[in-house]
Amino acid sequence: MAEYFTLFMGAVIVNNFVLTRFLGLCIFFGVSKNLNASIGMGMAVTSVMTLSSILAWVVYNYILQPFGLTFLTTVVFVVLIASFVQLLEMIIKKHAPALYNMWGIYLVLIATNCIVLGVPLLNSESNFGFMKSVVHAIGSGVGFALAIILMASLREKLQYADVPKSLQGLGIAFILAGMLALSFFGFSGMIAL
Amino acid sequence: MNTSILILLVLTSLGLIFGFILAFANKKFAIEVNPLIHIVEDVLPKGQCGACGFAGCAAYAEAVVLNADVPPNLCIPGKEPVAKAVAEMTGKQAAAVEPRIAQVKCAGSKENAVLSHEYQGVQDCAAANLLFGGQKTCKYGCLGFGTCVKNCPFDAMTMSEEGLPVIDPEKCTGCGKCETVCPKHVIAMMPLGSKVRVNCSSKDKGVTAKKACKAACIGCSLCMRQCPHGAIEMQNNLAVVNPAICQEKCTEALCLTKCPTKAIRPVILGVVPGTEDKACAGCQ
Amino acid sequence: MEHGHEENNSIFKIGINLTLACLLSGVIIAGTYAVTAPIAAQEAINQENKAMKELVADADNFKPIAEKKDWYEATQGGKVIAYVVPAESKGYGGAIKMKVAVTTDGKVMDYKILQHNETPGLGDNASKPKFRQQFAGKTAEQLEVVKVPTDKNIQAMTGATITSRAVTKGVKEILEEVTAYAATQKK
Amino acid sequence: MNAESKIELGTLTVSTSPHIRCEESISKIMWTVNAALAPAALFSVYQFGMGAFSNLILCIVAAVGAEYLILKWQGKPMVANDGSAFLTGLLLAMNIPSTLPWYMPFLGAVVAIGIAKHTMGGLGYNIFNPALVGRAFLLASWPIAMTTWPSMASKVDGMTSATPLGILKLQGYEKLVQVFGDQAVMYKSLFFGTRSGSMGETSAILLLLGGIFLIYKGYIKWQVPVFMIGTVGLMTFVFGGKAGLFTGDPILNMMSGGLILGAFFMATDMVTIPITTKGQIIFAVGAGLLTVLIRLLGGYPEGVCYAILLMNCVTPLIDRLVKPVKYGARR
Amino acid sequence: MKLWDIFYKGIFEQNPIFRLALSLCPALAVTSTVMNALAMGLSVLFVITANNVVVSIFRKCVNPKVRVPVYITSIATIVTVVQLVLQAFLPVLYKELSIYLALIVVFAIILARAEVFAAKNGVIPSMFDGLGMGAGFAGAMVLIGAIRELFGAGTILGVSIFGAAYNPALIMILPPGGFILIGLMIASFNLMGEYQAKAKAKAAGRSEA
Amino acid sequence: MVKSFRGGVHPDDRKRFTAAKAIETMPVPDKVIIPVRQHIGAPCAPIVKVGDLVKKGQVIAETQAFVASPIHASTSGKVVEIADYPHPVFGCCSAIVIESDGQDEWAEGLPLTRDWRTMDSAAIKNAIRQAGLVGMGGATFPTHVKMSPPPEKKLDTFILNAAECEPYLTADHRVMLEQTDRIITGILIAMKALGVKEGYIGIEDNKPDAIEAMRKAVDNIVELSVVPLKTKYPQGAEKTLIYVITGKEVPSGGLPMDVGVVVQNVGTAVAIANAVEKGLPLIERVTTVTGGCITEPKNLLLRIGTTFEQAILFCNGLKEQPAKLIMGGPMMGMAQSTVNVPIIKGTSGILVLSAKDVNHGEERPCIRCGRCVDACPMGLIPSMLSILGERGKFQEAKAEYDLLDCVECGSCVYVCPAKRNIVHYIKLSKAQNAAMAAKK
Ligand SMILES: Cc1cc2nc3c(=O)[nH]c(=O)nc-3n(C[C@H](O)[C@H](O)[C@H](O)COP(=O)(O)O)c2cc1C
Ligand SMILES: Cc1cc2nc3c(=O)[nH]c(=O)nc-3n(C[C@H](O)[C@H](O)[C@H](O)COP(=O)(O)O)c2cc1C
Ligand SMILES: Cc1cc2nc3c(=O)[nH]c(=O)nc-3n(C[C@H](O)[C@H](O)[C@H](O)COP(=O)(O)O)c2cc1C
Ligand SMILES: Cc1cc2nc3c(=O)[nH]c(=O)nc-3n(C[C@H](O)[C@H](O)[C@H](O)CO)c2cc1C
Ligand code: SF4
Ligand code: SF4
Ligand code: SF4
Ligand code: SF4
Ligand code: FES
Repeated sequence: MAEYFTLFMGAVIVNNFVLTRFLGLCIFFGVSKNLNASIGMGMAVTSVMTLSSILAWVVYNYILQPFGLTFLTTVVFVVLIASFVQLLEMIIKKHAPALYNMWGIYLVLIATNCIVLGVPLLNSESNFGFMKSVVHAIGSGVGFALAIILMASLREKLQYADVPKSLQGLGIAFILAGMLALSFFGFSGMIAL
Repeated sequence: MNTSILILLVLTSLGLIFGFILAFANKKFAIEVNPLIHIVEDVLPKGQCGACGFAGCAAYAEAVVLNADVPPNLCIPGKEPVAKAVAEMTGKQAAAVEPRIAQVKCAGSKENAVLSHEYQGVQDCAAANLLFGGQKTCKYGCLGFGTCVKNCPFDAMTMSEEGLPVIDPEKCTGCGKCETVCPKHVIAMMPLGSKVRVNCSSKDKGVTAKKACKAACIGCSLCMRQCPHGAIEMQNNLAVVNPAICQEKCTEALCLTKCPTKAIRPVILGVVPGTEDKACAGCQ
Repeated sequence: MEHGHEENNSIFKIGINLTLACLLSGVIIAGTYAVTAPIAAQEAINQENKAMKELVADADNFKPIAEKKDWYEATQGGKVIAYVVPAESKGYGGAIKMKVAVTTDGKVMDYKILQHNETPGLGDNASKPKFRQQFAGKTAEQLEVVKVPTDKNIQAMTGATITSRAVTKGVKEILEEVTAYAATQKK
Repeated sequence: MNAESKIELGTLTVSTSPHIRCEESISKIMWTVNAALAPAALFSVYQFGMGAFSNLILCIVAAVGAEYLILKWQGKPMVANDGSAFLTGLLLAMNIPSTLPWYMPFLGAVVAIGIAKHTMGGLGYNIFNPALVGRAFLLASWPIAMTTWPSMASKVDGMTSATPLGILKLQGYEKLVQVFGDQAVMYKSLFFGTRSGSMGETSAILLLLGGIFLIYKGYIKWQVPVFMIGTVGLMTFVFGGKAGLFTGDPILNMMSGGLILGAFFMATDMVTIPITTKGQIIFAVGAGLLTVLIRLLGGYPEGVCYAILLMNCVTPLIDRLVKPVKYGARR
Repeated sequence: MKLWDIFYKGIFEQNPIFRLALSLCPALAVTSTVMNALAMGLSVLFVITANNVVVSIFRKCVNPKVRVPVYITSIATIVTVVQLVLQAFLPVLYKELSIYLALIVVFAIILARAEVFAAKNGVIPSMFDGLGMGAGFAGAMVLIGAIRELFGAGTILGVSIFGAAYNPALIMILPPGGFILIGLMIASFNLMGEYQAKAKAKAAGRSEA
Repeated sequence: MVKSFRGGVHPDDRKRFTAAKAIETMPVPDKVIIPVRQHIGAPCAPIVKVGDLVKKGQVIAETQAFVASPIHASTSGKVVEIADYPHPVFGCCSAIVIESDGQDEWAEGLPLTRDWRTMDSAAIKNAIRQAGLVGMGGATFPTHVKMSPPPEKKLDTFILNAAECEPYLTADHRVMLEQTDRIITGILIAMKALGVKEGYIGIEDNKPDAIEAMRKAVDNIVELSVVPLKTKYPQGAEKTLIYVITGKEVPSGGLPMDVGVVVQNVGTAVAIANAVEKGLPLIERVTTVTGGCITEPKNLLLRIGTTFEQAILFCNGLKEQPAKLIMGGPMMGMAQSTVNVPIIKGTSGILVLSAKDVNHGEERPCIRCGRCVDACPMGLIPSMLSILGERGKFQEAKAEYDLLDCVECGSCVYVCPAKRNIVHYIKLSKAQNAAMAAKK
């Protein structure tokens, strides 16, 4: 249990994927302009990442590894995940429009995003077992959600600030991310994975 | 060799499975979104000025695609080319966009206008207007805090040294945003082809108006009598140009010569011969 | 892109489209793999051996030990002169993975850091000779980190005590394990 | 609209109500806080000598200079003399060891003002505490220099002198007490500041006096330092002991490190903390918890700086969720 | 001339990192040294160009409904080939780039170019588009890498520049430094653009007068 | 224990200039300028023509609208002009100018004598309307409207607002000392008309003599009691006053009657007594003329239509260069652009302040110090309101930060160290929201 907890907290704060490992930055910067969108995005990423990690784990452990095809991981995972997310999007759109409006619209954006592919890849690289893969995926998703929600609240606040013109938009967002990462240094050395 | 076959097997079955699932899902869960909307939106200038009467460019794109009654020429900043493109895409009849330009109807510069008090507070025209209609004695004129300038989506306005807004005719798209934000209604839209404009909004009687501002229209009606086409009439002590007539008939702009306070001005410098350079920027 | 090509959208057509793409991909990858796989495999072995050779310069052969995963015996003329074993420890930024070379009489020869997440320029100095050399010839008892210079113990790197401790701890643990194993082999 | 008046009025000013304002102003507040910090700053010069003095000067000059140049460049109203940049410089200087080479305090102050403050629009708009960003920047850039403190010659073992918290973290409580002689001596030297540490964080008593003066002036709220220091005391008492729960030394933890400086002067920087009192209490408790978390579990011996920065990140969310009770909401 | 324009726009005007803000992850993750940045940049340059070519060749036979999966398959195949080759011939570099090499697959810039450009244009223009975008990307990577390595370690490509006396500012090779540096670089790009526009307007204004 | 509320500010009350000065009656000026709009609601239209002779108390402007009060001539004489004149609230407004004939003759039948105890509620309200009463606390809301709640609202409490929390002003204070009985009569009449059995008189504790006088007067009236209030601005704002005295809070967007309360000002109470017992219309009021620039500050009984200039001259003019001329108190009053404005029914004070009294300072960005939040009696976040107003986010201000609950008391502006024009932003936001609503 403690092991899972460490893994989870590690992924959420100490080795936050966005702030220290640099995955998912495009959507992190793209969607964090608005708090509500960020919450939706956080949820979408977490759920997609968990589901695709499960899928990927099955494929990796029952097909790729037994047959010595680990070098195919990249191709297989990416096609698997992209198709799966597309399918998911279609289903949700048709059958749960409310859910779709909440976070389904972000699915298209993350179908081919590096955090969604990166976590299953890291799982298989580290040879995580099933539970560990799931916990790691959820932790990474929550970590992403935390970072993007904080970021969005900061950016919304800066809407009312006198940010110099040349920095407005992406520039100040990067600087904010830098300061967030600097603050998250406080957690470093706390939980060693 | 073995591995090669495995590779082929794995990848092909992957493609097979997902290819068919997606194809199937596509049929089953298909929802039509009209992609035309995005294409139309791409053509619009994205000033989000609302001149079309919709809440922004995206809203107009949606309306013009989905609603047969929405004409394709509502985007004023886009001018002719956009109207044509939208008409083409939506299969609607192309109709002309009437090109227009914003004009400032006030010459109450720092030098000309008399102040009734000193204003202190939020530097915004609407805010200043809340306190007895602003610090100028003339209650019809420009307040000079540049709310219109700040709101122009196309950067077509600047504040002059004299404290009056100046419109850059090159950049002004005629969207009318400035007209809607001006609390004094000092800005009005004019068809691009009309020759002259009245550079004053004061409805006060001549004496009062003159006392409040050196450059006011004093309602003497000299210009009206001067115009051979009857394009000018007097309303509430103020000369009013009928733009349609002015645009169509006027060639020499005789009215410009007679106004004792120079309250009548060309719409764009140089449009009428002899007006190229004499006017100061602040009055234009 | 092209809209309204109804005949294009039959389930079969769509499905086969992706399948064909994957098939093509498979052919290409298989081809490449056929060429590179042997080279890569050879390269990997070379790398491994080179790494171990760096640790135990005198050895002429490295032999995997059957009952221990990733353990190797370094032999010189058929005689076991050292063991090369993997070690792991928790450092400042996460796991530090190492290969450690141990003499048959339970002394450290050297180690190599394979993977780490320590701060560049600070924690990663642990892979620099200045710090590594302190380990040579030390026994388990001597592997103690102190902050004052001494030749008996391991002096911490400035500003990176955590990494220093982690590396030392990892080496120490595996050293004890190897010593125990070596003892069984001697009998 | 006629009638010439019989009274000579001149031009009257018209504005909205109210027509009178209190005497406070930004400069007055800022300079008062500077004054409240002055005793502790002077003590650090007495304590650490020329190094401390040059740090103070460097930080302040760099901070005010950067503020001046940036305002000038942007064509904003010139307010570099309002004391806020001075304060940032002063606080930064008090947060670093006195032994740094000259360019470090200088760069730290430039980063604090230039990046933490002015990229976001200057005074009032910055999200992160500039002085702490400056310190965190220095710590991340030159961790060794930033964690090497001048020794209080007689007290701590000669070479690389560690702060009390550093000793506590790496060598344990007993060792710490042993360094000072006995517990009473330790408390006393913590309280009066005869120990090693960053320049301004050593003397608890002077910082406390300054802080209380600010509370009295109404420039900071008592809730912030009290809740923050209280949380640290409570949590370290419960979890801080090696011998099990409820065996920690809260007094040591409350008086050491930058806690008092941070709680009175940095967790109270109104620009970067929630605006409502309730929000500020949440902020203070959160900062306290994070401080303890970092001190007990983290890689650093001290956590106040990061705890406050982390809470700065959460401030907009707190402000969004915690609002004052509106009149008419209860009946 | 036109091909040059297609190529050139990727360098400044539509720089993938500074202007389009696509593929930001590698811009931070593998730019702590010039070497890594360069290797990554070249890999991407290769993948994007190759993929543009492949996509433009097959653009007529791809069904729009599975457009994205097909393009991705293509990219993934190319990346796998790169991986296999690097693994066989440059194993050290392969390890340095670690997971980000695999992640090239999902770098938005590649798919975006496939969709926006290659799917609509012939082979040659597509190739130049890929080269331009790839060069813009690689250039940006190397620029970031150079600044970070220079200030964060005092070296360029491992060669000491400032000499031993330089005390490197570690933060530059740590995450916060990377973020802040890119933020400031974006701002300078904007400032440069602004000044250029202003200069242009001024020149235009003068010529009219 | 004196009662108080959360928030508020403590400006120096500056009542010492006039607190001890008995009310002086100013002679009727040669000419009075009586605007046809002196209340909130529908404007009146003149019913006299230029050249007409009018008597004191004669109705000269009237309207049929319910939310309105008739306007009476404040002296006898000739109507010489009906034209636009400066107005202290609206800037410019049609006004009836009467040249005094020096007789100051009452219109026919005035004053009369009536026993209010025999009148029913409707008759009382009618008398109040006839007399043109409006709230004299500054809001100038027609009193008869306020006293005619819809039947479903049950009223139980009457509160006399005698807080006079604005600095400088002492008119209510003097009235309480000099016309104690008239106030009590007014309260009792109002309570009878409203059918309420409980009455409170809330007085700030910086007026101990007034508390004393009022206590003595209500000694043997069981329904009434005097409540001393802590001296704190805005103690006299209706909503805070109701909270302090009854513990109830008027719901957002609601009126005092929603919690069963009616609040009236001291001056209004006296006017009610005069209107009902004697049939006297509201043609004069007590106004404090004060401020650092006034040579001899005074409490004056003035006719409606007297200009500020005349009143100031009666106080021996100015001794210093003025920066601001204000109608009302320094916290809520309106700055005037000319001294030629007339006194209207709601003019509780004329304030002439010098530059050093009005230390505005340069406006700076909000430093989020939270002083305004602590000062706001309505529990709002004024700093956000000002920022949203500044950035043109008017709808957000209304939807998320309760813009419309602001009573514009100015406490936030008073305490703000960044000298932000919070109330101005709030007024702007309210106006823009209203304009947007009107458009829809
Ligand atoms: C940016 C940064 C990176 C750090 N990286 C490491 C590291 O890699 N390894 C480590 O042991 N400590 C690291 N530290 C921790 C500090 O240097 C810590 O104070 C030190 O390990 C303990 O202090 P000492 O070695 O001076 O006794 C880092 C600190 C910072 C600010
Ligand atoms: C449109 C409007 C309608 C009102 N209606 C009533 C009412 O029906 N009953 C009442 O007691 N007060 C009524 N009032 C008066 C208010 O309760 C209050 O006395 C007035 O707005 C001035 O209060 P203030 O000076 O505190 O702002 C009304 C006010 C306004 C503006
Ligand atoms: C901030 C504020 C302060 C006020 N202060 C007073 C005051 O001191 N005395 C007073 O009579 N009315 C004051 N008022 C007006 C009252 O809210 C209310 O309008 C009045 O007491 C109602 O009585 P009236 O209709 O007889 O004027 C104040 C209003 C506000 C919004
Ligand atoms: C009570 C108080 C505490 C302050 N604390 C800090 C601080 O910790 N760091 C800092 O850079 N500025 C501080 N300032 C100054 C000022 O608020 C700071 O420069 C702004 O954050 C810059 O926008 C403080 C000011 C006051 C009044
Ligand atoms: S034209 Fe209107 S909006 Fe523009 S400055 Fe003048 S008053 Fe303001
Ligand atoms: S000047 Fe007025 S009409 Fe012209 S573009 Fe600007 S806002 Fe639109
Ligand atoms: S003016 Fe409005 S926001 Fe300001 S304190 Fe008064 S009620 Fe609150
Ligand atoms: S009092 Fe002024 S500076 Fe302070 S929070 Fe309010 S608006 Fe901002
Ligand atoms: S999210 Fe775009 S490259 Fe990682």
